[in-house]
Order: sequence, then structure tokens, then C-alpha cells
Amino acid sequence: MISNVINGERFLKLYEYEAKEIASKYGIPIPRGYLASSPEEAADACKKLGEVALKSQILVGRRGLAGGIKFAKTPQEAYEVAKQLLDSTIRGEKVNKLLIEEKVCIEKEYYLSITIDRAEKKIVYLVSKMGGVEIEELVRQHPETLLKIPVDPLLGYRPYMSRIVAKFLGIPREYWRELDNIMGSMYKIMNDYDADLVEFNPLAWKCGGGLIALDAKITIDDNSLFKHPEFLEKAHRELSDLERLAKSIGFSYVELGGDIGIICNGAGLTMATMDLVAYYGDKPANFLDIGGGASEDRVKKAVKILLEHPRVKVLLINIFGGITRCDEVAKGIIEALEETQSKKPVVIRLLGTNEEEGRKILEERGLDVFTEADDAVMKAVELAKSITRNGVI
Amino acid sequence: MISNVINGERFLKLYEYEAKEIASKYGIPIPRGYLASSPEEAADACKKLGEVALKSQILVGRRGLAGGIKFAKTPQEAYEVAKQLLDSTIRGEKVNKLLIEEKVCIEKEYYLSITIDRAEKKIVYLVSKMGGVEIEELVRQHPETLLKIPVDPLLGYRPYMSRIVAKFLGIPREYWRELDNIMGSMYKIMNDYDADLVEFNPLAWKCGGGLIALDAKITIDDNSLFKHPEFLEKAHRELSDLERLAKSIGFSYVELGGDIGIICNGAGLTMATMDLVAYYGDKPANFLDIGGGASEDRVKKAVKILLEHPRVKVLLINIFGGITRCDEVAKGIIEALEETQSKKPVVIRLLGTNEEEGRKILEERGLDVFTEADDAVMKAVELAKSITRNGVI
Amino acid sequence: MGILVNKDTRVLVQGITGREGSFHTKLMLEYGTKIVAGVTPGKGGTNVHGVPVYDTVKEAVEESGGIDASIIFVPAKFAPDAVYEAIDNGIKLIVVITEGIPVHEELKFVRYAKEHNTIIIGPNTPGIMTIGETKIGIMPAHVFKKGKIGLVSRSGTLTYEIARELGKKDYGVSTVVGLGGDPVTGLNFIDVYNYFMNDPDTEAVVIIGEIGGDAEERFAKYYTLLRNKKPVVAYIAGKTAPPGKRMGHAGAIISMGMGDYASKRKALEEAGIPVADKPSEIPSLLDKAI
Amino acid sequence: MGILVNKDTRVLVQGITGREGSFHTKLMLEYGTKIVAGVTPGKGGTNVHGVPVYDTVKEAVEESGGIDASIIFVPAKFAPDAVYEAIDNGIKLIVVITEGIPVHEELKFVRYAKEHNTIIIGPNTPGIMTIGETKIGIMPAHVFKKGKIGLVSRSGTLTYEIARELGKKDYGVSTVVGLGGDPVTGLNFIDVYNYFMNDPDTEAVVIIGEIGGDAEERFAKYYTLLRNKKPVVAYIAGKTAPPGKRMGHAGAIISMGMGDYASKRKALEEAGIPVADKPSEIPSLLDKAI
Repeated sequence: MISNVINGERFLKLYEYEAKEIASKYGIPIPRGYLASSPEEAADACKKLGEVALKSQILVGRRGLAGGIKFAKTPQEAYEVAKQLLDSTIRGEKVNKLLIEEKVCIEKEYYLSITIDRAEKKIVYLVSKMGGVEIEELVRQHPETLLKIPVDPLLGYRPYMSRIVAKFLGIPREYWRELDNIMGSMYKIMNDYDADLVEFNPLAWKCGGGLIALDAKITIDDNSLFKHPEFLEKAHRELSDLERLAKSIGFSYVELGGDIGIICNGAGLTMATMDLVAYYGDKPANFLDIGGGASEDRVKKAVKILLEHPRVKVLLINIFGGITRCDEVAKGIIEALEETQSKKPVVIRLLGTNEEEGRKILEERGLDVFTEADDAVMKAVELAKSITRNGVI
Repeated sequence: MISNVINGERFLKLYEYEAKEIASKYGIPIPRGYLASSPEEAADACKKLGEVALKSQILVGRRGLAGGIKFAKTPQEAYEVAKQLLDSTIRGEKVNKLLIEEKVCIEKEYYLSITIDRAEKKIVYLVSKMGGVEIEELVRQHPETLLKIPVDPLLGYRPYMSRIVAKFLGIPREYWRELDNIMGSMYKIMNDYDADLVEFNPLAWKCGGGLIALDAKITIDDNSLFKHPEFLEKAHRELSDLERLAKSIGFSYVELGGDIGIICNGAGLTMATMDLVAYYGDKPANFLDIGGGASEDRVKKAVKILLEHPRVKVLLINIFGGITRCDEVAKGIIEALEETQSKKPVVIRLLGTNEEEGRKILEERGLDVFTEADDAVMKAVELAKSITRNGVI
Repeated sequence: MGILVNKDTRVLVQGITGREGSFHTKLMLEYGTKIVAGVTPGKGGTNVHGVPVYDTVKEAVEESGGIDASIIFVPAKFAPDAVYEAIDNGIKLIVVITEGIPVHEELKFVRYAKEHNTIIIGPNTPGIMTIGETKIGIMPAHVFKKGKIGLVSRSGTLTYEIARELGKKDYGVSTVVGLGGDPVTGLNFIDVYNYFMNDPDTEAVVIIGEIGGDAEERFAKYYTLLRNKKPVVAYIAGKTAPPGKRMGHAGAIISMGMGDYASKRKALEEAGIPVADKPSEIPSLLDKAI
Repeated sequence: MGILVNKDTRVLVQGITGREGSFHTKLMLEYGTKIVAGVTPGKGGTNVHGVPVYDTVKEAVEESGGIDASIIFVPAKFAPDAVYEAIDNGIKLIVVITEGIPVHEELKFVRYAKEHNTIIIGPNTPGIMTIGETKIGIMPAHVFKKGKIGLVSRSGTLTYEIARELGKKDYGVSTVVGLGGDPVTGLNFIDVYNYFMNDPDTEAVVIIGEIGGDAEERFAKYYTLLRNKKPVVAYIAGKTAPPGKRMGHAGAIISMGMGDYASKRKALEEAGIPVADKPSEIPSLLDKAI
């Protein structure tokens, strides 16, 4: 996920049940199901549905392999399974809700999605005869199993595309209309919700004939959330608390595993600084991009977050002032140091707009300011190593 | 109107009140108003609205000049005026309904429409500072008073277009947003209703500021009516009974003023045959295009319509069979003659597919069949003249 | 020679299994048209008069070894999709026989085709035929003699009538192009004239116009500006049709009073193009023009 | 020389009266950029640092005597309209500084611009600058020395950092182009490289990439196939960033495993393009490459 944030590619993931609500609203066939937050509700749902699948509503991938999907034949069994699943943690994410769905008899599983092909600058349908599996891996090994159908963003979906898919998947003639409806609806969802992915994996072929979306995934372009106030509050719920805090202040922030805290302006420079830390033999604790033109106050908040971060041993600040003014940055650093009274070493490299003023402010407080990025990073790494050696924080 | 039908350019005109209902639904400001079918309803509306305009709901143009729009200050006056207008006939069209609207204080009248520029193959906004007048005449004399803004049919309306219009009309800044909404809605109406014209003449500037559509005209592309079942029943209500009858059978039919009835296949050939009648010194009674591949039965119906037409002295049938088969045509003619027992002379020219069979069928019944169009038309004109001379029908 | 299509043009028929599609496939095959494939969704695997039928244009293109042109007999409701399918599969000339297509749809696919360097003939056209080589259309072939006259028309049966009048005076036709009767079409008189200009087999061009629109006026204006030109003779149908009031005022505003018979005739004559009073007069005008 | 823009390029600023627009108009003017007009709807008739402001691009084009390029500082919600307004008024190079534009909007206007032969730089770009001639962007001008290196980047501040490293070793820059940080942008590395290829003042090209997408891999593949080429040196940011999972599976399927640091580095090196381990290493790689 980090590269999304780092590359400014941000999006909102919807839960399966949210994606299916939308799919159903657009006429795409899905299994009957109920949302359950308690074992009682799960048992009730099972009473109505018969044999059921209990599906953990989490945003991380591969939940099936991780035990996030179970089955039950009786309400009692559903109760027990739900009890196990609810409040458990799967791949680091807590399960708060289950989607209880009727078990559907299926013959085949396909893969069908619509997404954005950035390099080609088109919208594209992706289709595979083999769904319900790790499609990414499958396609890497057998690219011939994937059909791509590009869509002109000004023209939109055209029904003939569904006939290509129907032939590719071997769908009988009497269901072509259904596939046309599904693909048309997927395109409408892409547009109406500013989605960058609508994925059914699997889109299944039922025992009695007919298509059904057994799983559904929709992600929404963050840049479009202003058009979709109903999603604004849901944005970034998959982030950690710290990531969310940083985001609320307006930074891009990602947790990493190392001990050198990093603050830069601009995603590219932040990544390059992380890489430089690694080059000189240590590991970055985080990615924090204060963006362009950050004020004194925002810099202060960024610095405080990292000074108070338990894993950070040394804070490395690398600013190339363009819109960002170095004096503002310097003032923010000083304020954060005063407010936290932190003794963590801070290594600073400042360059660009109002560099001299910034340098002066920092040096008056006894802080060294580097001019070259290499020098600053080497110093930070050296400090972190000595702290580790001496066991002092 | 004839050339519309002749050129296959068919459309459904909406009444002002229908167009305004749509405009209002799309957020375009219109005067408050009520539909009235009786003087009582008109008086009631006036009670609610104060001073009112009573507008005859008819489809012919220039109804204002023809006395179709009147004003009233009191319910009593409204009653009297409505009594006059209702059931009166304006430019040949009977007034069945009135739109009773509040009188709006206005400062300026603009012209704003959106339509299809066939030659440029684009959608186009047309704007003039001088609305409420015979815009066609104005523009012919002062083309500089017209602003055209083309719209790419794949891209659609873009708000910047409204700013060009705002500057052109001199609309104050605080109303630009309103104009943007109006123009955006016009485009949506064009698309949602498959309109080929959405016109506000005038779009007025109110005394207190703000825009209002005082008159509204919308026409719908006939070819799109299958998408709009709510309009199907309204189609062609502006046609005469005979035109409607012909249309219901599937012909293009237009009443003209002359005495030679004409039946052909294909609009171009029909017009050319009309022109040939004029060239040889007479006048066509009608335009009737049986279209491509007409069956015996449809030909029979077409022939019957004209044989029974009181103004038709001679019937001229000119068929160039391509998809249309001459034997089918011949059989249809014979049947019509038998069923009507008409004594009107029929001049026939047949050519193309199954020509020999058709000719044989007709000649067996004593009907002459021409090969050359000129010969047939000359014969028809000669017959019509001799009938006129002899006073025989 | 002739323009746009010839005996080697490999043709697809979309909507081949329908009544019209199947009937005209037979006639086109009889004329010698190289029909290599047909498409009707759901009818893939069958054949029509020996022509293999596929479910999608994609398959038709892949299986047939290449397609140069498509002719569309698909009903109006589905015709736009057929056009897009042809364009997106790289077919560069599409003849749309279908009539009754909504004008907003026409605007969009004509615009899309242009961007993809695809020629649309029609909609609502009798098609295109290079005499003696190929017929991609529904016109009765026998009235067209082979010759040196390029024929371009907004009309159907009137074109056959005029081709017959030409033939009576031993004027044959190189290629006949039906622009299509709908208000929005892919080609106009200027486009087709330019193709004829580059065709060594075409000596003169006959233009068959009709009232409405301003295609004839535009051509006249264009023709005036040309330095090298081939002789053109015109006929305009609709002299006796009363003036149309199509689209209320707006349509008339766009064309600025153009579109009626007098306007067209005047424009053409001022451009040096003789206008026949009746179809049978065209050959004698050609005698003088060539 | 340099590419795409020079001292004679006549520039429009859309959103000129906003905080950013006004501030950078001043800096650009100071650099020598020929800013001839600004647009902010509703602010027509005023001026910003002496630049006349109009309500519409139409007026700006008409009144200013011609515009070659536009730079857009309009907020994300209104930026697409500003782009269409510029394209529809015939402006052929548009620099979109704005960040946060919805990707579906970007897809549409980039597609529309391409059809109209209009170059889009960005969105979310620092802009373009031909050193010593014109700056149509927001980059700090002083770090760019004039010279013979073409610089093209997906990044902002990192580009300034690298320009400074180049300058320290006396490598100057001909033109610097910021492709833009959004997933869909108007130009890619191949496009910009080709412009540099045709610029006699550019001797070598430095490419600054980052993880995500497959723009670097595509460039490497393209570069391999060239017969005549100028030397290229690259730097890729994001070696230590953990692999992204953007867009679930589908995104990864499209790029077929491309997009991570190893894939990019491998592709570039196999194409004969040296990849620096850190920004300060780029000059020494250039020493060897030129």
C-alpha cells in the first residue's frame, strides 16, 4: 500500500458488502445475504438462508487463505463460527462485521473486472476463465488466460464488448444479454462512483445456468471523494491511527519498519531520502511528505509526530524549498522541540527558498544544518548506530 | 413542414407547456403557471397568479402575431379572454388548451437555443441579444447578432461555454452560475430526450435581476421515439388526418394544393416526379412515398387514399423497383381500383425488379404502362387538363 | 478503378442473417462482390449463401484474413453498436444501410469514425458501387452501365432513375455513392468529389441533391475555389416542395436561409455547375460540359 | 533552443488571480517568461503584476494577439473545464499544475487533447522550463544552470535536488520537464525523450523515475529498439518502499509485475541505461555515458 500513498495514488477501498450493495443496485446478480455484527445475527441470517458462507468484512487481501471465510449448515453452527470470526484479527485487521450469504451451487468461476489502464490512458475490462484464484499470479504465469478489452473514455462501454467476453468465456447464447447488463453496469459504476476498480472474482456460473458475482471489490478514486460525500467519512479507514492522524493534518504518511524518522517535502524526494538511508546502511521508520508550501504549524505537527514515535531514534529532515519556505520549516522544528522537550537527535538539511533565514534560526538553537543530502543522511545513520550501540534513546 | 417529411427529417414538436414542464424539471426558471381547458380554469389560475398571460397551446409558429397570446388583469377578464381563445382556430390549428402564466416584469429579452448543426456534425448553442422576435429574420439581416458555440457530441457541454455567453449577453457576474445551470440543463435535455431543438425565445432578464424562460420549444427526433414511449402517442399530432392515416400505414405523406395525385417509391424520386408535373404545367396534389419494398397491401392502401381524395383528378404512379417489386405494385393497384370502383384515370410508370410481370398484370386490365417518366407525367398532365376542360371527374 | 471500393475490396456483412442482409448478400455475391464474412451475434458457425457467419467482428476479422469494408443491415436500435464494433476492429469503410437511427447516435459515431480515419457511407444509404467491380449496397445493379461518370447522390431510387437516363445516352458510371438520406451522414458532396478528382477513370461528376440542409451550397462554394476541376452537372429534387419549417427557427438560423431549391440552384450555377430541370436533361448537360 | 518552449513562447495563466497563480506569475515574469494574458472568470478587466486578466480564454486569445501555451492553477474541481477551454481555443501546450484532479477526468481530457494535437504537461506537475529562456511552472529557477542535459521527471523536489547535483559538477540543463505525479499524465518518458532527440542543444538525457506504473519499463523497451540515440542516465526513487498493492489485483495484472524498483532498474540497465544509486551519483554516470 505504501507506494499508493507515496505516488500520490490514493483510493478508498469499499468492503465487500458495500461493493455488493452497489452492484445489486445496478442490477448485477449477487447471492442473498445479510450483514451480521454478532453471532446472534449470524444465526438469524442462517435461519433465513439455509446453508451459508460467513465472510469476514475486512479490507486486506487473501482473506480466504487466511481463514476469513467459513461455512455453516445450521444456525447453531453459524453462531459458533461467527463467534470465532468476530473480533478476531486477520492479517492485522480486526473483523467487526460478517457478510452471511446463501451458499450458491456453482459450476465455474470466472474473473471479470474493469479498471484504468494508466499507460494506455484507457479504461479496460479484464477477463479470465479462471476466477476465484490469485488472479495476479495466474496471469503472470499464463498471460494467455487474460483477455483485455480497452474502452475509450469518451465513448464508454459498447455492448459488442460483452459478446467478445461471452465468446471468450463460452457463455451460452441465452445469457449474453445478462452479461451485457453486467458489463454495462460495471461501466456505469466506474463512472457514477469515480471508481478505479470494479472487480468480481469470482463471477460464477451457477449450476442451473446464469451468472452471479460471488465476491465484489470496488475502490474509489480519492481525488473524486468531493463528489461523493457519502464516502468522505469512510476514507482511509484502512490506515493505521498514526497514518490517519497524519492524513487529517494533510500529510502523506506511511509506517515503515526502521528507526530513522524521515520528514521531507515531495514524494520523490522523500523516497530518495529513504533510499539514501538504506544506501548508508540503516532503515527508515516512516515516509512523511509534508507536501508543498507547508506552514510553520504543519511542520511542527509533523516533527512532533515523529519525535513522539516510539521506534524513531533519530529524526532526519530533508527539505528542498521551492514553494516551501525554509524559515517556516525552521520555526516549526524549533516549536516542536520545545513543546515535546524531546532529546532525540534531529539532523536537518535545508536548501532553497529562504535557506539563510532558516539556517540562522536553527543554528541559534544549536542545531547543525547540512547543505548536502548525503552528509545529512550519513550523520543520521551514524547517530542511530551509536544510539543502538549505547542503548540510549 | 413538407420538406421535413420529404427529407426523412421527422420530429415531434412539444407544446409550450410540455416543454416548460421538462425545463422546470431540469431546474430552468420559468414563470408560475397553470394549464386551462376552460374559461373557469383560466379564471381560477388568474386568482392565484394575479395579472396573467393567456397563451394558446398550439404547434404552429408566430402565434403571438396571430393573436394567440393575450393578457388579463382580473379573473373576470381572464374568463372572457379564455372564452375567446379556446376553440378558436389560429393559423389553421384549433386551440384546446391555454397556459395561464403570471405576468413577469422583464428588462431584456435574449434568444438562447441548442440544436444540431448538421453540416458541421456538432451540437451548437445559438445565442442572440435580441430575443422575443422573429429570430430567423433578424439573423438573416444581422448575422453579427448571433453567437454560435459548437459542442463536441462525444464531450458534451462544458461550463466555460456559459461564460462566453454571459460575456456576450452582458449578464452580471453573480448570475453566471445560473446561466451555467441553464445551459447545462439544456444539454441534458437534448441528450435525455433525444431532442433536436431546445429553444428559449425569449430567455428574459427580470426587472429584479435573474433569468427566466418566457417561452420554450422542444422538438424530439422521431427516430428516437422508441426510447421515449411517453411521447410515442403524441407523435405527429400536428399532422392532418390524412397525413396521420398515411403515416399509420407507414408512408410519408404530405398534402399539397394541386390535382395530380402522386405515388412513388423513395423521397427523391417522389420529389423529382412532383417537379416533373410542375415542369409540364400542372400541380401535384400530394407527396406520397411508399418507401422501399412495399407490399401489395400497402400499395393498395396508398392507391385507395388518393383515389378517394376529392382534389385528385388523375393518379400518377411512378415506381422504380429496387427492393420494391413491380408485380406487387401492380397487384396493389388493381385491388384498389376494384375495391373503390373509381373512374379516375391512373397513369402508371413501372421500371425495375419484376417489371415484366407487373406490366403484364396491368395491361391485362387495360391499363397503359409507361417506361419513361417524362411520357407518364406528360400523359397525366394532359388528362388532368382535359378533365378540367370537360368538367368531368 | 473508380473510387473507394473495387473488385478486390474484402467485405463483411453485419446483420447477414436478417431478411434484408441475407437477400442483399445474395445479390451482392451475384454481382461479384468479395464478401468474405458475415456477423450476427448468436448465429456464429452458420453460413449465408456460403458466407461464413461469426458472432463478433473480432472473429470475422481474425478468421477471414482481413476485411476492408463492412455493410450494416442491423436494425436501428443496434446499428450504432455495430458501427463502433466495426471501427474498433479496424475496418476503414462502413456502409450503413439502416434507416431510422437517432440523430444523436449518428452525431457520435460519425465523429468517432472521423477520428479513427474510418469512412462512413450513410446512414440510410443505398450504398456504394464501382460498376463492373463491386457492389456494397442495395441498388439494382442492372441500371448502371460502366463508364466515366462519377455519381453522388442524397437519394435512392432517384439515383437509379438518373443512372438509367445516363445509360440511355451511353453515359456509364465509374462509381456511384449514396451519401445517405439522414440529416447527419459520414460523407458529403465535397468529400466524394475529391475522391473522383483523384480517379483517372472519372471524367465528370453528376451530383444529385435535394432540398434541405446546405450540402449543395457548400459544395458550390468549394468548387468555385478550385483551380483544377472536373466538370460537374447537378440535379436538385424538390423545386415544388413548399419551404420546410424544420426545427422551428434554429435550423434555419444555422443554414442562414440556405436549403431551399432557389438557394441551391443559384449557388451551383454561380459556381459554373449546370443544373438540370429534369432527370432526362442531365445527359445533354453533360454533352456540353465535357 | 531546448524543447517545446522558448523565450518567444506566449503564455496564458489560467487561475491567475488565485494565491498560487498570482505568486508564480510574478516569479515567472521575473524569469523572463512572456506572460501575455491571464484568465479568471469574473475578474476580467483587472490585472495581476501588469498582466491583463480576462473572463474567458476566448477573449484572452483574441485580445492578446495569440497564445502558445497555458499554465493552469485552477482548483481541481474546475481544472478540467479550464483544460477544455484552452484546447477548444486552440492552445497547443497546456501545463496543468493542479493536483487532486479525479482520474476519470484526466483520462477524458488527456484523450481529448491528444485528438486535438495539444500537449498536456501534468497534471500535478512542477511544469516545464527551458533554462535561461522561459519558465512555465513553479520550480525554483536558481537551481537550474543552463547546459546540455535534458531532464525529465515524474517528481518535483527530487528534480530540483538532482538539478543541483548536476550543477555542482558543471552539468547544466537544456529543458526540464515534469511529467506530473498523477497516474494519468499527458506526456511520458518516450514522448519527452523524442523531443530531446531532435534538440541540437541537448547532448544527454537524465530520467528521474519512481516506483509504480510501468513508464520506465516502457521507455527502456523503446530505447532498446532505437538505432540513433542520445545517452540516457536514470535515477529511480523508491527502492526501499515496500511493494504497493494499488487497486487490488487488476492494476498489477495490467502491468504484469512491472512497477517495482527491481523491474525498472533491470529494464533500464538491460537497455544500456546506467541507473544511479543516489542522486549525487548521477554526474559521474554522465561523465562515463557522454
